[in-house]
Amino acid sequence: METLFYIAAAVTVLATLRVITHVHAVHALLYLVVALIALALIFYLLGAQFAAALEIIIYGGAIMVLFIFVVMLLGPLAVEQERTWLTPGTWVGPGILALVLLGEVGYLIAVGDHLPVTVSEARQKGVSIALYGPYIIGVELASMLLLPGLIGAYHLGRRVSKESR
Amino acid sequence: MMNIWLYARNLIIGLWIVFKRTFTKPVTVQYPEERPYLPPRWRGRIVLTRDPDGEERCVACYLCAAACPVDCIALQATEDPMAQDRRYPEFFRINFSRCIYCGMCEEACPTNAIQLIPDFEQSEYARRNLVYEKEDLLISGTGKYPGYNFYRVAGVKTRDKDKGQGENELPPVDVRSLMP
Amino acid sequence: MLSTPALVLAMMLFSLGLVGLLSRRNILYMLLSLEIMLNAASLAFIAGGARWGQVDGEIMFLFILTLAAAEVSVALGIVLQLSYRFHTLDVDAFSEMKG
Amino acid sequence: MISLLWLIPALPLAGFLVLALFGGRFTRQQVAWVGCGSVGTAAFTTALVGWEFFQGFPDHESYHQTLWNWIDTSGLTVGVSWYLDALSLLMVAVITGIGFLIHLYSAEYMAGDEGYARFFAYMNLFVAAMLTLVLADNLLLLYLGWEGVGLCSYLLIGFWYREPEYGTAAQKAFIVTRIGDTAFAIGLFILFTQLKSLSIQQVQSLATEAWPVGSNLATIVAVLFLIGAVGKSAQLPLQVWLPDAMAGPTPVSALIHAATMVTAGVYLIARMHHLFALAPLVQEVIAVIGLATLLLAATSALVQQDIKRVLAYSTMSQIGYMFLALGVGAWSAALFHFLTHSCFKALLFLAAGSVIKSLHHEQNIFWMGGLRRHLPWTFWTFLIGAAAMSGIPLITSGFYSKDWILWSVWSSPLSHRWIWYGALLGAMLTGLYSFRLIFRVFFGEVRTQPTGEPGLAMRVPLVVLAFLALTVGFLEMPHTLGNVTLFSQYLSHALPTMELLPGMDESSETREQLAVTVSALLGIGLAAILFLPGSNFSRRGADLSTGRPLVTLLQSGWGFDRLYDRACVRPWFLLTRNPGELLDRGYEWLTVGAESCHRWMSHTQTGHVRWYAATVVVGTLVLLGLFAM
Amino acid sequence: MTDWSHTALTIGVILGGALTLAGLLIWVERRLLGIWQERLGPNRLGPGGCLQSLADMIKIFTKEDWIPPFADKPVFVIAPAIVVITALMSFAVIPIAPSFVVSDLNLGVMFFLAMSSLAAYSVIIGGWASNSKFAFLGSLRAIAQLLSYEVFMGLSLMGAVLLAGSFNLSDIVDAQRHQWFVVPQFFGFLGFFMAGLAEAHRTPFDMPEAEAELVAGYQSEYSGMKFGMFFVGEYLSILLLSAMTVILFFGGWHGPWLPPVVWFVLKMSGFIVLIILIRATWPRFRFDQLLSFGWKVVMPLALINLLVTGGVVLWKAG
Repeated sequence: METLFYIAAAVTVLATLRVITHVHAVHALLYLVVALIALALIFYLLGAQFAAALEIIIYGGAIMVLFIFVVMLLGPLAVEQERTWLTPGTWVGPGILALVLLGEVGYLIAVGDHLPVTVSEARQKGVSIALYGPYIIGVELASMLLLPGLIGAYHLGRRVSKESR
Repeated sequence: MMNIWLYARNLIIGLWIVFKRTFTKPVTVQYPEERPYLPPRWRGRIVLTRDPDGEERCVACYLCAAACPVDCIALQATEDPMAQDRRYPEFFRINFSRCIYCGMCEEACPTNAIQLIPDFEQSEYARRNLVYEKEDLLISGTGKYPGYNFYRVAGVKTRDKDKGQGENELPPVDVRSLMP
Repeated sequence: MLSTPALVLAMMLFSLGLVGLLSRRNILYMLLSLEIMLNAASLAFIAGGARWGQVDGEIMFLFILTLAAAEVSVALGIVLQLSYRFHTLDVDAFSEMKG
Repeated sequence: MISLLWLIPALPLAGFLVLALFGGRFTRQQVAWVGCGSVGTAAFTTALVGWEFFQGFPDHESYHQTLWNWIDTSGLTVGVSWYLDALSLLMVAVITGIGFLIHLYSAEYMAGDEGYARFFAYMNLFVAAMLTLVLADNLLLLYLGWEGVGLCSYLLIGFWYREPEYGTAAQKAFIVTRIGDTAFAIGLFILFTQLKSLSIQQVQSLATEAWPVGSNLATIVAVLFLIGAVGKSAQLPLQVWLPDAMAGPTPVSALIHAATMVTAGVYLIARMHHLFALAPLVQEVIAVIGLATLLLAATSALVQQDIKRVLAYSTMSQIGYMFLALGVGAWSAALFHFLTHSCFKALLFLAAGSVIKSLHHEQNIFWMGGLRRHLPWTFWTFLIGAAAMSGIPLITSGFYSKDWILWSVWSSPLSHRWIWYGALLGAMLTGLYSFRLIFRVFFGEVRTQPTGEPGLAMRVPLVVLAFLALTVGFLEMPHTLGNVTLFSQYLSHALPTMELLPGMDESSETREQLAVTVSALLGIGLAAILFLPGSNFSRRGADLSTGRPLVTLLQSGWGFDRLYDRACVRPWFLLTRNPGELLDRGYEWLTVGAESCHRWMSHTQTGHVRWYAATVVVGTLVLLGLFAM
Repeated sequence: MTDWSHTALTIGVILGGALTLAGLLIWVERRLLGIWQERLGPNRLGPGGCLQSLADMIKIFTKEDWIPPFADKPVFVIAPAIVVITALMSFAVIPIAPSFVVSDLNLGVMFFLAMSSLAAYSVIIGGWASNSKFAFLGSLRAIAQLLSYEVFMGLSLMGAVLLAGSFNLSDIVDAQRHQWFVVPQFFGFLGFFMAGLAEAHRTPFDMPEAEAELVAGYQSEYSGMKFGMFFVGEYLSILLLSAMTVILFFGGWHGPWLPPVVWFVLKMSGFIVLIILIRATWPRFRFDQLLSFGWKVVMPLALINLLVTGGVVLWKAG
């Protein structure tokens, strides 16, 4: 269990590193897919099997595919320009910010009380019951969120014709 | 909505029709083992024939090369220094990778030299092997017209006969005479 | 027993995403970094859920998934539109909203 | 059978949906079939449900049906659930039955109109909303129906929307009733925050337990509910919309503005009677409002020139009677008057519609006359309606219901004697204005040539309603006359019976009845003297309509429109159009401040997304830092 | 036999079986197509030509493995591997007979869906990495097709899941002991089968590899064993589709008299034959027709089916 977890965690972190440093969009995307699959494994290890499956199906299978689709539609990639943009200097500020963040959260986790962890069995049933019980408003809100997403994507995705511009 | 049902029905009917083909006999002929019947007038490979005397019939008139729609015939005429006035091809070359077996050359040939025979098995491993030279084309027989000899009936002078001595040929008219 | 390391991992992923978001100029990579951050958040939720033995973590993950789907569809539409109009993906070029 | 209850509101709703979605493709006949059929089926279902309900009636006083949970979050559960008891069954029966007759009538009345499908769609929606209102088990659903009928009323008043005037009338009705609705909603909020429940039964029992009689909260809630009811039922302060609402087609006036919707206020007060019982002060106010409205409307009705406006004012006046009865605690009497009133007022409106239709949409009674011979059906039915309204003794239903109310006013411990005198005066005025209408329209010389009697689809409802207007009264007859108590027994399972003052015996009841009879007959006789063509006074009666100040005042409904215009509308416009300098300066300062603030802040708006992201991050860091400390 | 060795044996049998069957399918398909076109099909090698696939394999192995110089090499190489790996992974949850399954996952259906959605990557990145316009167009089509058909594949599955009350494939099969789900879930079956055909890029949904207009689409730059992997992957996904259809809608291994495995294989072969028959008969959709058919016909159908099923299940539950 733990070994698996650490391997998956290492894969996730390395792949994510490659995502943010890669100059080639499709390669970065593929690295992200790898990271997602590793993350799904971690979900599985944490007892969230359903979440793991959804992570692959929706994130890996739909969202990332959409990304690749758009990257393809955008045409040839400006790899060289990307390389020039990626000077070491750009990393400094964000790096410091992230380190501070890391420190703060680490401190919080360190001082937080440690309770015995209960990794319970998969409870898809519990998830569903809670989802359509107390969280029903959340589900409604999510559907309300998806509808403008649909309309917005449809509207934005249309290519503006030369005449109407 | 009705259209969808119509499409679905037609698609399923299509499936059924194709499925019924499972029980029909295939039309395939298992060729090398099972020889197909070839009609005698089947037009296959091209050959050059000889006349009953054993001489080449071809007089290198180029009509076949001119008639060929795919330009697969190449030849060059020459004259036999021994037999005066008798023409024959110096080389005669048919590129069978281009030939379409249309038979135009056969129709164009005034001497019945070029003929299409029922042979069709011409497969080769290399494309260049499909270029047939005169040696490959010439056969020793007369083909479809066994008794025919061009020079016998042509009104030209050969070493065997003079003008007017051919079959069904009148003696030459004396143009200077006033008699009919 | 895994939830504390999982939280640490979530934190690292979040920081990585943050760094990516702030340092990349290509809007596509910024979106990717956003996805990483969302994933880190869902990992934190699920780790929390596992730790307390509650289903709320997974439910939050589902909501994040929905959010990500909606966000990505709209964001990618915007990316396409920007690319058609500006012929670049440089996020600093899209500064027409300057106050 | 009784489980078919849900069908009753569902059928008209389905009719509405069908007509709204596909009405454009239907032929007129199909539209009429759908429109009338849905309500007719609902009426039939009501009959079935009512039959089943009566089978086990005294043992099972009410029937609950929960269809599904409408809202279910932590702490608030509201179901789409129906509650059937004696009160709501009565309401449902009236709504579907009379609604069906009116639908049938409009199938012919509206035949020439271009918005035929739209009309029936709105009418069906109205019936559905009204049924929701009366069948609702909880206040939220009731409020949904309440707003639904308000919407339909708006849509139907402005049905001929091409006339700007009608649109204005619709807006007026909507806005004025909105005042009441808002108060009602606030009352709902208070109830919910205090009692944590919205179920009508539960709220009332909780309220009875939690609040002593006369407590402040109960009074406040009751007042708010009363304002809602007053707005819907066109009672005194908020009555101005009803006369203008006559802009709608006549069947609409019959159904919405006479028979059903305007009595929603009566229903609400009757339904929440436990609550009102906790606030005796408010009950007195109800009685006073009822009395004031009834007198005001009756006097206004005396001088109106438009046949429909006369009927509108008479409606207000009759609802005033109902409020009066509610105020003195005679719940059953109020609902009995509601029942009879729905019959005869719908009849009157439909007959008036028939007159209007045959006179090419002429509504001014001074252009009518002598129709008695040309429209015999209409005349006789109208006469029956008017007789029922004025309370001709013994043979009309109006007599029994009005007499009951007056007897209750006389004998109730909550009442005063002068209220009774006022009500008696009202009864006299009722006879006067009803028969003024009869004499003006059906007697004398013909002023506009009518086209003839209406067809069967319009005549049948008239006859049925006339029959009902005569006979419904026999459901309840006073002790002195037959002593039939079917209605009060029936309703006693839903509403408390009234206690009588001590010393009220049959002799005093007889005396009181005689007074009522005399006053009604007096009114009719006066009308005959004043308005019957050929009498000496009739010319003077005609003069009443010319511009004397009192007449003008009465014609404008005691000038409430002008009062509101002066008191509310104009000051508001004044305030908005000529804003005070001071106010302006205050706002200007605000804008200047905001602008400078904006100028300062806009430096941060670089247009660079990453800059924004970084800002967010820094903010998060600060917050986290605070949290960590 | 220990548990471990049982698992290993199962893995071996299923892996070997799947690969062999996939190879054999190449020959079966050609043979059947021949029969339906009134000819013979390959019949030279071995009895009835059944060794044809072996010959093909030898040919493919010995062919030059050529990577176009303009291609994105690492991605180009990975792409064909993904399709085979995901297809084989999916077989891990397929229960062929009671307890004859590699991993009886609780979320078998979800695992299958996850694998099938990952399989799309091979087509997408393969076409993209080829850096050629035909391959590129093929993969664009594949993405659009996948995004539309993946959705209702999941939706139509859920009807069966609802009826069985489990995501576990063995449970789903067991729930069909008395009645196959194809009866109550006919529209679910239709939707699933169509989506499966689209996922496997089979006629009439084989737009991404349309020979006529796209010269084999995403795989046009592939040759040698890499092409072979795409090929085998396609046949594996046919096998998978038939197996899943049998499990979800046709009662899996249940059947009278014969042993379960035989029933399973029989039913599966029926579907394989049906798929090939469809290829022999139906024309290819036009691409816009494909998308509008998916979104406007099948998607609402699947949603309504799911809604009705849910309603019925709730109604039965009381």
